[in-house]
Amino acid sequence: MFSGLSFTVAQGEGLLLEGPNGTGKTSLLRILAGFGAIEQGALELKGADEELTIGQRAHYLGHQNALKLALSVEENLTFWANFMGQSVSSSTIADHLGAFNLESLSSYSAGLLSAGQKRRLALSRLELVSRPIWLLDEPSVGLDTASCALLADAMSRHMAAGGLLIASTHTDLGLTFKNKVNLGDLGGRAT
Amino acid sequence: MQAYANPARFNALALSVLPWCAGITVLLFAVGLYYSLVVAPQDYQQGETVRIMFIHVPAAWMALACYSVMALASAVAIIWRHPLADVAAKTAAPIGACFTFLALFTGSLWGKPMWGTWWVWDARLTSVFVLFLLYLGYIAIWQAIEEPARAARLAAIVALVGFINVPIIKYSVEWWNSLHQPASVLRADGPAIHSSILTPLLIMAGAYTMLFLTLHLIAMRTEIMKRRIHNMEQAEVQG
Amino acid sequence: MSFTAPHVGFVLVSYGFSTLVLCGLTAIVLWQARSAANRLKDLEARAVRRRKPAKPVNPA
Amino acid sequence: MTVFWSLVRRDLVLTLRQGGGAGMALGFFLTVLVLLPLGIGPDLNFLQRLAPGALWITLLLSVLLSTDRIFAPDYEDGSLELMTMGPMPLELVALAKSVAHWLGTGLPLAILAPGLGVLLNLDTLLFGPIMLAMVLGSLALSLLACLGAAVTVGLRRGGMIISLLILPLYVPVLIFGVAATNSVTGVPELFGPSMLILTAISLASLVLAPIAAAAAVRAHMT
Repeated sequence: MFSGLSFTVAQGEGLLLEGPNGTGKTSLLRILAGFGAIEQGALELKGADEELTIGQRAHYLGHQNALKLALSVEENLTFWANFMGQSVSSSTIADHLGAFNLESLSSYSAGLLSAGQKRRLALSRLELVSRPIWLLDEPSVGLDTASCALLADAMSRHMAAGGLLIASTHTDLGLTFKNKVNLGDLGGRAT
Repeated sequence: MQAYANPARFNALALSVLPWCAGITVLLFAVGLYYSLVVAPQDYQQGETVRIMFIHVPAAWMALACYSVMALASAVAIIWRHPLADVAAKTAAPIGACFTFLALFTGSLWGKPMWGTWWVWDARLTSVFVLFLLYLGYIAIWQAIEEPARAARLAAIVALVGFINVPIIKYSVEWWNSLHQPASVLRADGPAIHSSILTPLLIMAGAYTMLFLTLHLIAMRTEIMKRRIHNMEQAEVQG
Repeated sequence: MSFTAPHVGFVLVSYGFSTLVLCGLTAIVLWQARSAANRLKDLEARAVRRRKPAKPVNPA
Repeated sequence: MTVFWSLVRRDLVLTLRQGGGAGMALGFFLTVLVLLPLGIGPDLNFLQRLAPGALWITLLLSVLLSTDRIFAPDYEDGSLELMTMGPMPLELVALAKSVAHWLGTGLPLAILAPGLGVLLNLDTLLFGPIMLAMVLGSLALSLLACLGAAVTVGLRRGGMIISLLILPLYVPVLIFGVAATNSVTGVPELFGPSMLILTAISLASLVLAPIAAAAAVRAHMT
């Protein structure tokens, strides 16, 4: 996949993964989230309590939205909040839906939503449960310009609060990233 | 839009008829129960248990009637694509399933003192049990498919295929030497029961029919409302 | 109807259970009708509000 | 513990909303009960001797029916991945899914079993033992079903492979289940040796099945 890759991301900073398709951007994010194994090298998270893995300190957003179509918008968010160990009131959920202007759809079943709305619902989950690391794999796919702006706001709020952000994208996310890594010129073979 | 024209007219019609239906249903039940439990004499053999007949037979009739309504509505839905037809078929199923279950349950309770066992795998009982499974299958088809139009067509086919079971039930008693009582009311040579038993039976049958009619009308109005809700929600979300 | 005859229990149970099931069925049908009607009213109110939203109090 | 029960509650709500998992299992159970006497013949005494075994086999098949829906939906929409990132270990996730599957299909059937046994002219003395045995046994069935579902998640034709994998594991549950039901020598002593062994099987699978299921899911993830 790729080799000789090393990077550090300090608090409040973002790392942008670039490179053509198939050079391992998604795999890197999945490895960070704990879904893959690395042959050599190590991933460390300094300054956090030791037993929690990186995955348990992170949010991962892949191409799938992890939404149950039979459940309503609010039930989906309530479940994920409870599952991540945080009980939430319906008003906090309404606020987070408001951040991606979905608040009027809270009682509708997720199956009725369009692709863009489902994506925004998945994104609203990131801020609902506070976790320091965000691993976003092409988060802006399927979003219109207004929603991309909302996404950019959410990401900047996250970094301003001292969170880490590692994202891969092909379109401009409306954010200036301090450090970038291009997996293409790291000898990333399209496997 | 033709599809929306007559549901609205149907709604208005149903609303005006409903109070009457409900009133007649309650009246028939009151009179029927009085006749069944008080007026009707004991049977010289079965004693009091003969009274179970007054709720077993109407339930069995309604089980068959509901399925026939479903099959007829399904045929209309497929042939003339009338939007109300599949609403009628879909809403008749749960009510029919209830009547079938009651027919089986009261039949079993009647059979225990008479035949000495709760259940026997006899032609009539088995085919009514299969009818109950057909109802469950029909209801499951509606739940399994989201998109109403496609679900309607598939459910209609299931109802029509299942209809073959109804004549089997009707004539099962004659075809196989069945423990079950052969038809004694709807017969070519006229009813073969004494009027003191026949009157409560017919009144209760009327009460069950009116109850079905009332519940069916209410359920159809609900189904029409649910479809409008589904469309409005979709419009709201895309809006 | 004498309540001391043999097997009268079967009669009572079958009448009682039938009443229970039929009343239950009626209750469910009525309840579904009411909740659908409420949901429809709520949606229609929301649709009306969407078509002509209420005037803001101070059109600053 | 609220994390655990939030998953159980969600799975139960999903099975009830999407075409009634329990309803499907009950429909299947009734259908098999109709086929048996039609095939074997309506002789009541013969059916009575057959009833416990037939009821247990039908329970096994009914529980097996909805097995592939335990992990597959979550795998397909990406929820399973996020669940591995939750505070709760994967073993407890597997346990929660097994409990939800048990409450959704196994338990209702176990409680209805005596009533349904009437169709096979089940001896009324057996009503108590068969209900207790089936309640205990169906827990083991759901746990093993969850293991089978975890192993075959994401595989094409997973549903077919599951039955080959789990049915052999169901054999002890079947043997001791029927033995516990039939342990009636005159007075139905509820806690005979077979019933205790059946309970032991359930408790053992309560511990081992989730661990194996979690390992299987992890194997699928990497």
